[in-house]
Amino acid sequence: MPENWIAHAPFLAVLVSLAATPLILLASRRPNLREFWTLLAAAVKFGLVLSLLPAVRAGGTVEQTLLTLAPGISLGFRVDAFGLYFALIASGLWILTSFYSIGYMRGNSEEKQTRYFASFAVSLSATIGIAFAGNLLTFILFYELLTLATYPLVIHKENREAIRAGRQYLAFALSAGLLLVVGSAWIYAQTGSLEFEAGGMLSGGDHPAGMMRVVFMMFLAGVGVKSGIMPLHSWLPAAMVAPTPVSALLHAVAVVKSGVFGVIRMVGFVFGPEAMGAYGLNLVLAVFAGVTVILASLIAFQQTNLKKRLAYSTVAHLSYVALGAALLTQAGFTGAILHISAHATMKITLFFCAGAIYVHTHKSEIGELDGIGRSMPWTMGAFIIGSLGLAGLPPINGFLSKWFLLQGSLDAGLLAAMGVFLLSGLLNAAYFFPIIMRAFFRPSPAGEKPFGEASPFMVVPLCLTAFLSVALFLFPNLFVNLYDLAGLAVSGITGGEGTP
Amino acid sequence: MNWKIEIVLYLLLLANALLALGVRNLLAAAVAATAFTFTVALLFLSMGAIDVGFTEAVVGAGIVGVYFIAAICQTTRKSRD
Amino acid sequence: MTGDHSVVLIPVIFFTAALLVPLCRRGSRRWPYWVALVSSLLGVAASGEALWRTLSTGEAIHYHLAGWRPPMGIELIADPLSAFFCLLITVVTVFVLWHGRSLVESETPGKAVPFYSCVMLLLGGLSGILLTGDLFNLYVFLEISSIAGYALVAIGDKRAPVASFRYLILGTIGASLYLLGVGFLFMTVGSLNMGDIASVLQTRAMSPVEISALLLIVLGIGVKMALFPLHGWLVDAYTHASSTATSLIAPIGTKVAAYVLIRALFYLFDTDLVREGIPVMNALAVMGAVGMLWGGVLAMAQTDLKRMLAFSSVGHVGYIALGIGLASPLGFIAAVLHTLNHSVMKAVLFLICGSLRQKLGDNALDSMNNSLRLRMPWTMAAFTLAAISMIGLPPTAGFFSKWYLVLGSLEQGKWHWVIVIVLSSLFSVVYFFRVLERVYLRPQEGAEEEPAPARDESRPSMLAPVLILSASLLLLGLGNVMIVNHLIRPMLPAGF
Amino acid sequence: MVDFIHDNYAYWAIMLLLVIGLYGMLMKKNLIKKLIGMVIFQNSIIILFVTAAYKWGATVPVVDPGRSTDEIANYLNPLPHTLMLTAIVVGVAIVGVGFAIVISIYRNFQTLEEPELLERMK
Repeated sequence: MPENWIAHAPFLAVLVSLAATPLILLASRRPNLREFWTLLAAAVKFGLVLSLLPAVRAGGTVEQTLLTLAPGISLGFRVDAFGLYFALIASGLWILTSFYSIGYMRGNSEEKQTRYFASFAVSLSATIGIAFAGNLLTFILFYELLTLATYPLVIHKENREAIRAGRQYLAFALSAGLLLVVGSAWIYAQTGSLEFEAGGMLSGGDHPAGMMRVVFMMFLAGVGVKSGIMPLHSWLPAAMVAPTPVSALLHAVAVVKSGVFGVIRMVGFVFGPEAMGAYGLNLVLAVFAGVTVILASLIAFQQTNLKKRLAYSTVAHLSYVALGAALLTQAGFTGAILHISAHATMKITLFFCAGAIYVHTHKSEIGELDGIGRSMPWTMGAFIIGSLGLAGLPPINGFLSKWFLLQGSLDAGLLAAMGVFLLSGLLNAAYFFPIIMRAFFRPSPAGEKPFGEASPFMVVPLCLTAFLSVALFLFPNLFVNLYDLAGLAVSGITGGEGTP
Repeated sequence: MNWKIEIVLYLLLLANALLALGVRNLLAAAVAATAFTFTVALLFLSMGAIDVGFTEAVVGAGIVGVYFIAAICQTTRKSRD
Repeated sequence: MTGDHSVVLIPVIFFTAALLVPLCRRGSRRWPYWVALVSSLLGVAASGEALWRTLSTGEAIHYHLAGWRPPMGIELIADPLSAFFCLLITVVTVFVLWHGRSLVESETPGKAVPFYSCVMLLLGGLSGILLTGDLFNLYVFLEISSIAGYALVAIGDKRAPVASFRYLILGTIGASLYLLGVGFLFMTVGSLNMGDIASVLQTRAMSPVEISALLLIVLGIGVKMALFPLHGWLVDAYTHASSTATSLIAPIGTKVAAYVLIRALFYLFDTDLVREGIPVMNALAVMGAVGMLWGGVLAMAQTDLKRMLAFSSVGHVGYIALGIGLASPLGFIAAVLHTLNHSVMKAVLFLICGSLRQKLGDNALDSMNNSLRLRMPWTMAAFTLAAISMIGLPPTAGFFSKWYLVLGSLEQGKWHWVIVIVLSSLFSVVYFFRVLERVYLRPQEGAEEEPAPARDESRPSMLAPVLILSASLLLLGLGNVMIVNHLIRPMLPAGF
Repeated sequence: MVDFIHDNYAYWAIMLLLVIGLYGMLMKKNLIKKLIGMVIFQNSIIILFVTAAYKWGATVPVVDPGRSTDEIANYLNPLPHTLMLTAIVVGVAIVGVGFAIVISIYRNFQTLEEPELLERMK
């Protein structure tokens, strides 16, 4: 029965990569089998997520309750447009990342590959869980699982630096998780429910203003760690010591995107635009996010290590999403949600490129990249697409989201936000342009022979993501109707008409 | 039965207790402690708790006294305080 | 037929076994072990049956010893609370004994007979405390279990007798204070039967004598429970006792004292009066909160795994005290649930201490490095799971007792307790990840020259109980609603 | 004045004994002295119970042909007495365990003084 399948699909989608984990662990001595399991799980997961699309596009939700977690709160999934949107991005890019990791890990003959693939699978499980979570407690459960699952990825290299970064990551993320728990407990004590509600579960009620602000700060800190909002971002560049596919995963797919996903869940579904505006909470969020955008872009400008520069650029772009949500307008939300996917495809492209360069040539400093574009034209071509998109130029999907964000700030009358977006766009161009210049217009260092492209396992995924970035601009509804889903999600949050 | 006797017994108890804790020779302390428990037994008798008094005399004073002596023989007789 | 007697059977089984163990020494070297194990299994069956019966009928089972009716005779009562605790301690004992079969012989050679005898005596005493309906009888059982406990601690390493002596002094003070409190109550109420006293105390205001009785009882039991300023005996005792003794005493000893506290504060005295008239509940909460922080801070400073876990026990006793101190249904649920969860978690952790001690020779954190993850992958996985549960991440058991505790504090608007809970959780993150980092990441010294260590897992009889208990942490977490609704809610005293 | 002493002297004395016992257990450095303190402490609690059961003018709880058995005030309450029998035995058992431990400490460290013990344990 197809209906039955769909009713169980959310749980199965979460379960499939968890179930793959023991298989991956058992196959530790046989790399081919192990990677077969990874890819199979990725494909099955994407298929399951996809199977939910028709029901959700029709404007419905798919709900599934597994068991009761605490009195009045169940371990339950509720797939709405926004959750499905995020799940589609995450599971779709997992397939590409898996292919790429295989090339990267083998090319670099990394150790502990089994642990890497296993944690990777668990992380994806947790990400889909976060996307589909129907209430705050389920959300927190997967949020903490994600923290634990990504810890082995952050400390993958096991040197002193990596361990320090891991410690910092754990300290931040677990404290944030605790704050989330406390905040949710307060909400539960106030409203007696933790179910997410489009438009906000706290809106409409009469709550003490001071308490609302404190709890909002708790939530902000809670989701702020994973989404790298400024005073809490420092683990992110530090986690750069992780191998590159991990960076791609951390920065484009799983961890940080679950962070900004959490920000929008918080703004749109927990507090609600109405209450946010009434208590002035959106301004708090806007200030934090705006400052992060500018400062992170400036810091990115000063980095000489390619991956570090990309990391700070990520910090800035995550706050685009938060700032967009803080605008509380329809266009603002649309821009924020679209930027999740836009940044995902673009930034994953850039990290794939950085990784391919590193594996192939062992170059990680920007100063070493002279003339590399002639040896690796495909890789660097993809890099150009990614960086132009991040700067917000057409015809790349970054332009689309930025357009909505700008329109949203106009609607909200927040010219400061508009200024932030424009300034950051310029800074983006300024810190990516020198890299492209070096790669294509500087001569190669004397005595270096052209070394050609990296392994196809790496080049094909990165070209695909670059292609996706362009394609999603030209046809935003391509393949999986991301644009429609975003519209549906926004109309749920603001209660208005979806597609602007 | 006579409260004057009881007061005397109580005073004796206090004196024995202080003595047992005060002397440096552990054997002397043991003797004082045994005397203490024996006084307790007398006190019980005077309060009409004959059964308790006899048990205290036999078990409390007797066996505990033996314990003390045995332990001190196995270890040392000197104490710093 | 056994139905009527299952209540009295539980302590009787254990006391009989305590006598049988020395007697059957002549049979075979293994006999004492099997006698102990079989009697614990019988204890599990009897307490399980009692629990099931009292839950299904909804009434407490009263058993009048020798047919004398209270208040003259002594009665044993199995209500959901006491039967549940009975089941808990017997189940934990079964797992600990299962794990300890070879460990007891290897760690304390030649002392297996007194060891198992003491274990049985301890269990008899503890189950007596849980089941009795008489305050003085409770004192006697308290002392019996304490004597067994002192002896068990003393059968340890070279320093164990010193730790045990300190435990003895403080434990005796605690028990004596309790007895003093009982004496005061007896002087004014004229009865020792709990139901009798409760029916008197809950109908009228308390006199100063009764208030001092209450304080003495709380103080005395506080010592046994290792409540914050009274915890001095616990750490050394846990550190120096043998691995099996620690993994037995740590999960169940302090919990039974917590039970006495719950029994006294919620059933014996008038809860409203205790909460508002005299700030006993608040004082308990404060002691619990300070203990949570203190235990956490000191646990972070330890260099020995067992000692670290002992300090963490001080902290977790604080959680239970805080739950009791909230004096609300949610607080009560949190306290009882945390008792259950913490018993299982601490059992796993201390059992793993034992397994490690067998392989490494000690529990020093310095001797742990990443070769362990290759040598004992399963044991370490269980350790990780238990640590995550101790920290309190969902969906493990530890999260949910904290969740109820946070809800309970918020319900009364007591934000300061929430802050304390958050801080103490952060402390536990620090001290557990310190260990996990060593186990998984710290390279072995001179590892380059040596070949990778081979798989050297502890034997199945030691691995299986650890794995089962740690897996049950997930089940306890996911099934917490069922436990709360079907087990703990029936325990709530009538006034709630 | 006499009345006051008359009514309360027992409790005052018992309180003093309790304090002395506690002092011995906690403050004395010698382990055997600690045990002596324990004996004093336990015994004073037992005295308290027996005192609480004592009534002026009553006799031992054995039927006396010369007194009416209907009048409760004629006889002492025997319940605390029986309880104290148990308490005495329990107390002695604990002291016995204490001595066993003390002897094994002495075998391990050749001292009974707490400061030296802590020194030698390091």
